Amino acid sequence: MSGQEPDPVVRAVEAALFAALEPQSAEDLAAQIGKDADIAAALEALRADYAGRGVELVERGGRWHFQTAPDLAWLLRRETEQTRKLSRAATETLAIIAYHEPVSRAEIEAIRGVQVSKGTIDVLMEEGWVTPAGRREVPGRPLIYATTPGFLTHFGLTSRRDLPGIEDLRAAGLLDPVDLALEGALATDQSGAESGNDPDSSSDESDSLLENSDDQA
Amino acid sequence: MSGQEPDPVVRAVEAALFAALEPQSAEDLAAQIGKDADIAAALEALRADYAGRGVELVERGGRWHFQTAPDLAWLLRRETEQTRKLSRAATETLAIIAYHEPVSRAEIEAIRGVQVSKGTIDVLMEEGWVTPAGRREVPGRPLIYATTPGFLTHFGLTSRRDLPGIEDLRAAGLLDPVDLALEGALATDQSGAESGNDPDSSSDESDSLLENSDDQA
Amino acid sequence: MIEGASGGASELDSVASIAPPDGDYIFFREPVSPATAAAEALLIDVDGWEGPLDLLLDLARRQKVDLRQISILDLTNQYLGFIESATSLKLELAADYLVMAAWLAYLKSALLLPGDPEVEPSPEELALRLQLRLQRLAAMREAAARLLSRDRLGRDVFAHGQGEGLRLLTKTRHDCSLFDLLTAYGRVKRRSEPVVHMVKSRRVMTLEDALARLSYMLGTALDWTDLRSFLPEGAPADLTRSATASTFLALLELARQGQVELAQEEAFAPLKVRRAR
Repeated sequence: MSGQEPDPVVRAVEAALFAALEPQSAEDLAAQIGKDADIAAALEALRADYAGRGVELVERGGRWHFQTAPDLAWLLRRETEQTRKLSRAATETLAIIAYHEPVSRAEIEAIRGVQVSKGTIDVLMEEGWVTPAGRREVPGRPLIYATTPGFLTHFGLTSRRDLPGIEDLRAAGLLDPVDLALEGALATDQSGAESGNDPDSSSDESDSLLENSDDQA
Repeated sequence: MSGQEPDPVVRAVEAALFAALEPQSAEDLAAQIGKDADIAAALEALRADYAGRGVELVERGGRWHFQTAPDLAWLLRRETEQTRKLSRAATETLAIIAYHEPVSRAEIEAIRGVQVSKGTIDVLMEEGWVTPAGRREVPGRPLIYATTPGFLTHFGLTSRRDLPGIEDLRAAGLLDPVDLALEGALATDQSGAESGNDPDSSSDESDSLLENSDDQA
Repeated sequence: MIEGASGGASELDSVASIAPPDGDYIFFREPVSPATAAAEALLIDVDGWEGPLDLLLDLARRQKVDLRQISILDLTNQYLGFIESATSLKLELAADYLVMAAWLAYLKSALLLPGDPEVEPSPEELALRLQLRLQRLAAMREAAARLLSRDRLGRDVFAHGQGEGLRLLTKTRHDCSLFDLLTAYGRVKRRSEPVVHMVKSRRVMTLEDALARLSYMLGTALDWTDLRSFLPEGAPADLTRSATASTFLALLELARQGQVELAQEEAFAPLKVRRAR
């Protein structure tokens, strides 16, 4: 640490975050330390202080906590406290909720092509990663789900914008519903659609579908 | 923290101690990090690093752990104050105690005409306005309550004799039944009839309240 | 169909022996050992797929091209081949696999036959829809894999093991002014004070007065007369009410004595009276 006397607010924030059992927002810290303290500046100072050390200060969805440096995982991985292995269904469901949120169960099922059992979403809620987020105002008013701050904390995401590849997926239209994508594809391929309907080229690499999709790409 | 690149062993010890569920001895750390690592030197370096910060590295009986700097202990148990209006039930109870003290809860209930919960009196005692003042020597020996000097201070009274008498309250309109107010205004002879009938008018100032209410009861 | 099936199987055989791409390991079936007959391996692993779409995606991956360039016809052939071989082995397939097979068989024939512009939706649109669904499923699979491989709290990075916990205790102070106190006392007193009801004296007409008055007035009323015309004129409302009651009682008394006759045409109609003849 630096030789000079640490700032009182920095010390207080450091102590509060070390002692806290849960990640704390700047508001939480202000309630604890004092409304007038410059919490934001203290957090930035601490983040810089700890950068490169064995312990780091990280922000996850507006909440801050100290955690060990990722490159030391080999040292600390605990055999006894294994994180529960998620089923494939749960993993995919979590990804769909995270990338599409908020989504209803029916929308998850449309993407996965199979039914999503109640238990799958329950597991994700039990882990504290997913929560009901109201109802979709369509017939039947289905429940919709979204991720929680705990999800961001667990997966080390500063915000949902940090989700791996989310920008590329959005740009490629892969987060749009099939109907919407289909509409777009058909609109652009109006002219070429007829010519592609050649039965002989079907076994060929360059069949009609291929051409159509090339046009879209 | 210091600008230079932290030593790998120091980082490892820092992370291990931070993540550990209980204080660790140098031997524990060596088993985790490596026999050849200079754990003792790393611990000393860390202790120096953290000195004066919000978190300290301390040794207790050969075991090491991070803890909040002692001068910041207040942070971990922070009290904040919030002001709330005293409930109607509590206000009435306090008024009855003030005018009739010492009174038992049963007597308060008899005057209020409504039950008085234990919590209501607790609130008044917590605020330091009311205190138990012995027991009434009747069957059941109920606890009796009286006001405190703190009560007088809070309400700006020199003594209980400063409490307005019932005539003052009537003059201030505080005894006028709300639902009869209109009728009173319409009937011109109302006030004359009442004043003639008023048994209180002859009694003396401040203690009259007590006596009158006893008479009426 | 049989040929298509064997063709699909041989392709599967070659692809099944290669290792899955990095990171996708947990999502896709374990690679089948090259020694195992491909068709059999697929059947053994049928539980490894979560429905027809999942199987289709797995087959599509084996084409080793970008999903946007996938040949839906080839994919259809592979899928139908798989179903065919499963049937020949007398294995029971879940209904949704068979439904997908029927749908793909229809799609295949539609794609191969000259297009009928009247048919909506066109086979191309159906094929494109399938392709878009496969792309979306694949994208979410990959996203899930990338998500799970991040540094996860409690697995790769760790929070403070001995956090003491923060406790923010909120103490409530109660506020009450002297005015509040006195108002409250006034409220209690009002509630508990015995209420005295004062009945003011009112002018009344006694039954005796009414009898005397009526006996005198009936001397002039030879024909049917409304009861109300016997009431004192211009009297205040309370006296009128009292007089009405008394006069009515007096009339009943006189009728009992046989001095008067009473008549009323219907309920609440005016009460008529005349001297008895």
